[in-house]
Amino acid sequence: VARETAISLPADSPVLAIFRAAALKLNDRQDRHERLVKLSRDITIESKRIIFLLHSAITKESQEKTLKEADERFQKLIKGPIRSIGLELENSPAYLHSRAVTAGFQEYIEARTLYSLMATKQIITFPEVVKEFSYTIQSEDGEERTVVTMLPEIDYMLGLTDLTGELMRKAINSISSGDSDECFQACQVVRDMYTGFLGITGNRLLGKKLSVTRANVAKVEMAVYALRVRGGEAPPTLLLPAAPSEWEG
Amino acid sequence: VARETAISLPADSPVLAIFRAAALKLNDRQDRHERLVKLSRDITIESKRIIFLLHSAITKESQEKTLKEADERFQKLIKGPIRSIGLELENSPAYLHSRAVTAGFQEYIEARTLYSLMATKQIITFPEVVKEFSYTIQSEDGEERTVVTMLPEIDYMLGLTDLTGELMRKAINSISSGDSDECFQACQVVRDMYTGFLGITGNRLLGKKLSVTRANVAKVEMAVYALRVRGGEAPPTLLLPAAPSEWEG
Amino acid sequence: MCENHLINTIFTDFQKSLDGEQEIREVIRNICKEIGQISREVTTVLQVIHHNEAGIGPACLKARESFEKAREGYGKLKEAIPDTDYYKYQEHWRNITQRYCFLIALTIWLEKGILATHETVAEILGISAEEEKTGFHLDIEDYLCGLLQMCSELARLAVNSVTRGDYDKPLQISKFVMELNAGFRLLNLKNDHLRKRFDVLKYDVKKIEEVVYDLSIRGLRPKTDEQ
Amino acid sequence: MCENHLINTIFTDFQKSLDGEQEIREVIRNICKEIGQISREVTTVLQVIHHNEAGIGPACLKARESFEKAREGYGKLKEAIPDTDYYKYQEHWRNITQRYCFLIALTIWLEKGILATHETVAEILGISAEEEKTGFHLDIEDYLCGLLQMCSELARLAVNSVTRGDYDKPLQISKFVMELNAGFRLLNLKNDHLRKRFDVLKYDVKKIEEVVYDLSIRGLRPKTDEQ
Amino acid sequence: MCENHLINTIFTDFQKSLDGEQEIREVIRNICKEIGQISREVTTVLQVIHHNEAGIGPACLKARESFEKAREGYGKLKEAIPDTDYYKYQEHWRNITQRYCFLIALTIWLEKGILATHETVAEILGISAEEEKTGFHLDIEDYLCGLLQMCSELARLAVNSVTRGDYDKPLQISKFVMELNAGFRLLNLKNDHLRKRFDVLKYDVKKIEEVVYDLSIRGLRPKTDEQ
Amino acid sequence: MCENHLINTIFTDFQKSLDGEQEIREVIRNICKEIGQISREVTTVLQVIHHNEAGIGPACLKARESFEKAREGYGKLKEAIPDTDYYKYQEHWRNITQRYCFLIALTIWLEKGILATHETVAEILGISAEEEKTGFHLDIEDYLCGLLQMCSELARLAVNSVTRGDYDKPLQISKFVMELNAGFRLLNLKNDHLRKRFDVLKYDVKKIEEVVYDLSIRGLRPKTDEQ
Amino acid sequence: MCENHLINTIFTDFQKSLDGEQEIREVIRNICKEIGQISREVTTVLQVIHHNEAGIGPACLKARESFEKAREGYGKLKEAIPDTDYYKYQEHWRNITQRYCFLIALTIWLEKGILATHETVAEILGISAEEEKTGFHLDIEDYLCGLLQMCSELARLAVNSVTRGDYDKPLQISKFVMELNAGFRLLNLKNDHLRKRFDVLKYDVKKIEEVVYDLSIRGLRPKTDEQ
Amino acid sequence: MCENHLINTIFTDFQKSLDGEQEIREVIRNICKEIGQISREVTTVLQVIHHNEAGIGPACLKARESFEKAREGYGKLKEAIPDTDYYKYQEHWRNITQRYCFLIALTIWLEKGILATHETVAEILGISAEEEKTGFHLDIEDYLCGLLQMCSELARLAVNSVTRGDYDKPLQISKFVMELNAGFRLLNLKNDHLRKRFDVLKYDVKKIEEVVYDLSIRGLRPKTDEQ
Ligand SMILES: [Mn+2]
Ligand SMILES: [Mn+2]
Repeated sequence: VARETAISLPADSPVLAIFRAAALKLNDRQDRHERLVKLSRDITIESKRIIFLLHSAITKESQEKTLKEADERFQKLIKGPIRSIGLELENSPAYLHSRAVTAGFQEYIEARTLYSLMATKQIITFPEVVKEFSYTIQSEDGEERTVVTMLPEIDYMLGLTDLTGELMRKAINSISSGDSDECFQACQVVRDMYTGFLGITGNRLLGKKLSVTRANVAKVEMAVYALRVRGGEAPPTLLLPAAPSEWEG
Repeated sequence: VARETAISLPADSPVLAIFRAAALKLNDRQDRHERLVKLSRDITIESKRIIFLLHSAITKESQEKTLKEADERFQKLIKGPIRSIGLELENSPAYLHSRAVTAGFQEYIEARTLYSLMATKQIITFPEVVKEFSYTIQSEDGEERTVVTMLPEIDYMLGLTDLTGELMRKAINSISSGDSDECFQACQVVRDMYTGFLGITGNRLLGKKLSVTRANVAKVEMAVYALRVRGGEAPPTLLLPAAPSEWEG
Repeated sequence: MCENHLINTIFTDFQKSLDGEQEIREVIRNICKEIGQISREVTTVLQVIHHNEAGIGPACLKARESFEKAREGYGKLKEAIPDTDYYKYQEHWRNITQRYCFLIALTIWLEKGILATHETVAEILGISAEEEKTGFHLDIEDYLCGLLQMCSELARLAVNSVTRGDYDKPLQISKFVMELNAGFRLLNLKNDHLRKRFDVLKYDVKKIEEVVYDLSIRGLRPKTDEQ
Repeated sequence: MCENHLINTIFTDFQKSLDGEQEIREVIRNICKEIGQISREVTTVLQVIHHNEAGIGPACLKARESFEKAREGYGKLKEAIPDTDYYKYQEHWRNITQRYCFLIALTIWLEKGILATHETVAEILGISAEEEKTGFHLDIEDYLCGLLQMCSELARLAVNSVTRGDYDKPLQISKFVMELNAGFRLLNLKNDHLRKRFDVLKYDVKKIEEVVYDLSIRGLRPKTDEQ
Repeated sequence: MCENHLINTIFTDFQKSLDGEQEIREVIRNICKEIGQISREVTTVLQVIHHNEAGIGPACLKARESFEKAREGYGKLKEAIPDTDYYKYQEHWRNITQRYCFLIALTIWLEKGILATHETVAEILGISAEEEKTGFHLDIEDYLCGLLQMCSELARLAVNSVTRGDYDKPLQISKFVMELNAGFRLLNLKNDHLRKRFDVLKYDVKKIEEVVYDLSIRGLRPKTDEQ
Repeated sequence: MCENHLINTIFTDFQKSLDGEQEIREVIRNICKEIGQISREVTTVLQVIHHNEAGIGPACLKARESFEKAREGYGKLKEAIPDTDYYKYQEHWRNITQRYCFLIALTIWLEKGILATHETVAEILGISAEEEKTGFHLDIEDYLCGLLQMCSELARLAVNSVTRGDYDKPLQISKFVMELNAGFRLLNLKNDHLRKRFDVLKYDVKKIEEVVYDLSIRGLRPKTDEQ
Repeated sequence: MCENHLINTIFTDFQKSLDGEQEIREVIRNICKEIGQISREVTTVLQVIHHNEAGIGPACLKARESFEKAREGYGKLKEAIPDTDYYKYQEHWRNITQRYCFLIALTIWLEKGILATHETVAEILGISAEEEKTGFHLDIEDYLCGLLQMCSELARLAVNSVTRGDYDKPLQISKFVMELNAGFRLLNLKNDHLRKRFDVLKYDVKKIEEVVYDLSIRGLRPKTDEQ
Repeated sequence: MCENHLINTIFTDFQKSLDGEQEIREVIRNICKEIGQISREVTTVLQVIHHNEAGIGPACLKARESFEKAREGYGKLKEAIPDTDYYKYQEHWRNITQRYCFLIALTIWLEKGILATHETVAEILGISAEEEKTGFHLDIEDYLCGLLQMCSELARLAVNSVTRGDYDKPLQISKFVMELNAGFRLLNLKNDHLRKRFDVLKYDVKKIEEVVYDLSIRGLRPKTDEQ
């Protein structure tokens, strides 16, 4: 019967029409998903590089230069791939494809918040980031419309958990470059964020990352501890040449 | 000391020069890797679609049309992303990036061998596929050179293991469309491939897939068994209208 | 509790939105429990088709009544979920919705012998068939999954019809499922749930073909107008 | 054994190439065993630097002799591996090569107080420093990993030098490692082995700084020309 | 050894309770070994039903004897476990108890063609069917799991009966399992294990329906009064 | 819907018991959500001890208030659960209870520098410390797990106290944790979870010893009466 | 290099024993590679039984020749391994030996339709069936695992025999596997691997029963003397 | 129950050997429980070395007494296990034996400041140090693992000695562990577990070097004859 049915199926069969329509929709989805994955990868790799850039500065002067460069590169991301994501999803439900873009968003947030801490000593908030993701688009017919790239709040928070790792690195780096103030500050921010995460309930993903955050807190606390133990031994007034024998006991 | 050292580092420090050179190399690698991953994804998705296309034909006529379309789409892949991979790796060791492209190659082989079995009743061999991956490139200065996209043999074999799954699907489909010959043929090919895989030693990846292949053999054998058991009950001469009572016992 | 005010704000704001989400999920869960219960009842009601020809008509009627009730549930669901968040919460109702697609498509086939379109099913559930940027709708993948479930049930029905002495239905089923099979072959499926479900279709088709074959060799196959 | 000739050929051909690969791996494994043993000897020889200042010179000489022998091993490796397949088999010698980079860079620093370049290390091992389409070479990542291992060893040396009463070396080490640290910060690293190794560098730097600090507050820090 | 008296007490007390628990577990394990062995014997005895019609009666008798022995084991178990701790140790006997429910229900069906109730099974094992009063009881989930195992065995029996030329039993089995199936469909299952087991029932039902189909289409189906 | 009356009864009865269990679980889940939330607040409140000496007293007061609220929650829990079913539902509150043991023991140590006994903790939570009488109790394993969590927190506190310039607290912590460590060494642990947690204690002890060492070697260690 | 003589001796002695063990393992690995290769050839040769009746006899002959070669390999293995160290190295040949048990048992069944005993298989491999006397022996667990693998292959053969139009063989297989099944049911298995393998047997049995059923219901079952 | 006599024999024989093995394991488990308990006691006794110099001597005496008792346990173990089966059951006592090697080596170092040889440790446990003759022996790997555990404990002791004001012991420990370290560096380790343990040694060495450094830079290092 099968073959007969197949042969007898008219090209304009309503059943086939239904499936042809479905095929179009499914293909659209897949194609869109692929394009979004690629955009997300672009964002990820560039964000990672910005993070390295932000760690590379040792002196105050080089830091200013670095911050300027980082800012320019963020702007390129915002006007480039992040904008493309917004356009791609202008007529499609954003959450349908959130898995395609989450990695890129998270890494972006990690870089962006690290930058904001270095530039302004404050963590840029979720609404502030969202504001940066809003675009005015000029249509071909000259009309303007607003397109927003939707950033899920959970991606922002997941990016923040990774930030604690970068802050830990920054803190330890700053010890060895002798900048103990920066180290203490970073330590307190990491602690505060850990306290914040401790209070959060109802999200599995964040729960998983809590132990990593705890490890980062421990590392940064050990770093400031070392700073303090050294300092404890040597009150400033004693920072004079002295024979080791005087330090006994 | 650290800060002093940093400040005192001259811009033309030989140490920094070494690292600047290293940074360039590492970035090149990463960028290339990203481009290759994207090409690989393109190949994967299109190959999957070609496989679906190859399953879609029910009648002999539609099959011919389908094969023609599949062939055209393979040519597009060969002239498009696969060629781009070759160019991308023209001056770089291919195996360095083999992990970036293996998924695409495997899926391509799965599609390509399925096609060759349908079109020529033969599996296209590794050397034949390799031959298709050779390009003559015209430089800007008019000179011609040959570029080859290197396909690891293991990717070819891994593609083949997945082929058994598609053949199993094909076999079961062909039963229900009443084409028992095709089903028997597919069964024997799957069996022969299973026998082939059984004899292979010394590769972990293939070993892992052996149990999947075994499952595919079992499914296809159950299908031809069903065909036979039905046939056994009804010798052709008895294919006449008859009351059910005559079939008792 | 933490002295850095800004960080404090970030976390309390996030907790608020988590709490909001949690609440929505609670609401969804309750509605889903309700419409899930209804779907289970319909499933049980429709079991009769395997043993009792005469029961089919009444069963369809009962099913239709239940769909009305489900429609109300979907109405509540539609209200409970922010317009942009359909896919954020989809997992909650995905299985249930697939089952409704199955049940509705089966009922309609039993009633009229035709395929319920995506639009028809959506309409019965009182929701949109279109996927737009925002809004509650009937996802096309769920619709297709429902059709595949229906095919399995029809394969079983073909077997049981013969047991009941009804040699007619298997042929109708065969024709219908083969059309669907041809349709599904037009799709490009990823390696996901739908794909796995689709792989089962082959076996359903095979089973139905075997039943038709069994009828043919015994001359029990009714003459139809087409042949 | 299988009657389909073509399929038979496909598999026997593949088995042949697998066997060939297996043979190459066996050869590689044997060479690696040998150069691995040598590298372990050098490591042991160089341990003396932590306890005995006078032993450093002779240890470097001994190390140099061993590098000669290793160079022969790398020569055999280069021959054994088809030109295109460097990265196919890289895992076999990766760790060992990183260790050689570490040992060579350490020896050269001990001898002359300078950084051994990628080219220098490659030359001592008798292989190319350039990654081209084909050919055996010293991978840049392995070179960098070796440098990071050296930094850890130098941090340990800074500690042990003080124990030995040598207050000079920690400052040299500090200056050298800080330069390397500044260099590494120029790199964009993926989340891989090199990145993890790099994260350790911070702690090495910190340790060295602590030693220098300890010397400073006790006035044990020798005056250098620069200051 | 620890000088703080308070801490000492806390920990030695805890060690005592640990030791006590360990002992109970040892006792349970020994009893379970024993009744597990008996259950295995019954399973083997009942295998005969698939190949030998005449052996069914004697097999049931033997099974009944073994149930007596199992009852003694359950008596010991009941004694060994404090009333409040049923759920603490449940995992030890859960699988075995499910198997007994299966074996008892199968035996009773073979003997009389009826369903063994929860109470009946509990009584045969000499334990309570109610949770409330005493701690030790026959968990209803275990009882239902046993019924599902029985359905699988009956599906197999339907197949083997036909092989033996007994075309009657498949119809009895069909009727019985369909009723159970309808019962299970009334449940709104959350429970993981029971749910999975229930999903298997669908396959058993399908298998049985196909056996009945095979008999029907070949006119081998015995006339029953109902039809 | 199922025509067999007996089967109908069995399954509707079971559904009732399922529903009952489901209800209890729902109640438990809600209470646990509530006391879990409180425990999280206490955890957050107590974070202040790591960077602000002056905040410790007030934090303990706040914690005490929260324990009062938790006690109410445990009261409800105790009521909700039948005496025989403690171990059936234990998983729901296990983690939370361990955390309370940790928080209470930490608070009491901060307040008075002594170990909170099993009875004290149980009393604060308003439940029995004995298993025997009533079903609901404070499992001793949970209590011990809480103590181990406290040791980790104290190790962290030892580090941070030094950072704050408090060289006294590390010595108190050292003495206290060493005593607990000696206690734990008396145990012959089988239990997986507790065992793993105990292995962590070794690291905590080592960390604390190193802090005390750092103070000793730098002459920062306050003179105590004992020495 | 290490100046302490005693320590030097300890470690160089140990290195010698490590090297010795390494050598033995190398020898074992080489022998296993060889007999593994032979076993794979036999496996491939015996695949013919599934699609070519006429090929069975010659395949058995070829297999027998290969067993001779394997016997030599096992002879070398026996020599290479000290009597006390069988279990130290067992993992190396365990899988291969199980496969030989499978292949030998299958060959003997194909040749004569009987079960190859533990002794027979051991004899063909030229090793002892007893553990006691000499260290090297055919572990009974490996033998049983081989039998279970054979049952799976026979289930497959039952299916393929029918495809080839041979309705006789499934009945032989059925009788043989049912007997083995009864044997396995006598065991009280603790062992994980054997247990899991045994669970597969249930599926094999079911499959074979269904093949016999398919033949029976269609009147394709040959008349045997017994029936 | 199984009618085929041959098969019956095979399986009942196997069940016997299974039971025999089970019994041996039970015996081993009981002995291991006992000697495990003793080893735990010794561990606790020796903890005193970290806090109380004067307690070291008495602790060693107590430890010696316990080793006598352990020796009896090992005597029973030796008897329980057939000569050929040492490696079959090794996993049962492996961890415990490593711990004894640790404890014995630590005790001897505390008593006399020398390394306990493989033979000495074996003798104290009353077993052979040689594998060849009798099956049961002290595996050299276990001995080495024990030494590595001792090194970790000594690193901890170095830290705690300083805290106690004993600036002598760290230097002794340093000398001893450095020698052992040099010994371990002679090894070409393949073995996974030993390798991992050896990697820990590097950290222990570093820790000890840092303690000596801390003493040196503060002029707290006692003058020794060698320097
Ligand atoms: Mn990061
Ligand atoms: Mn595929």
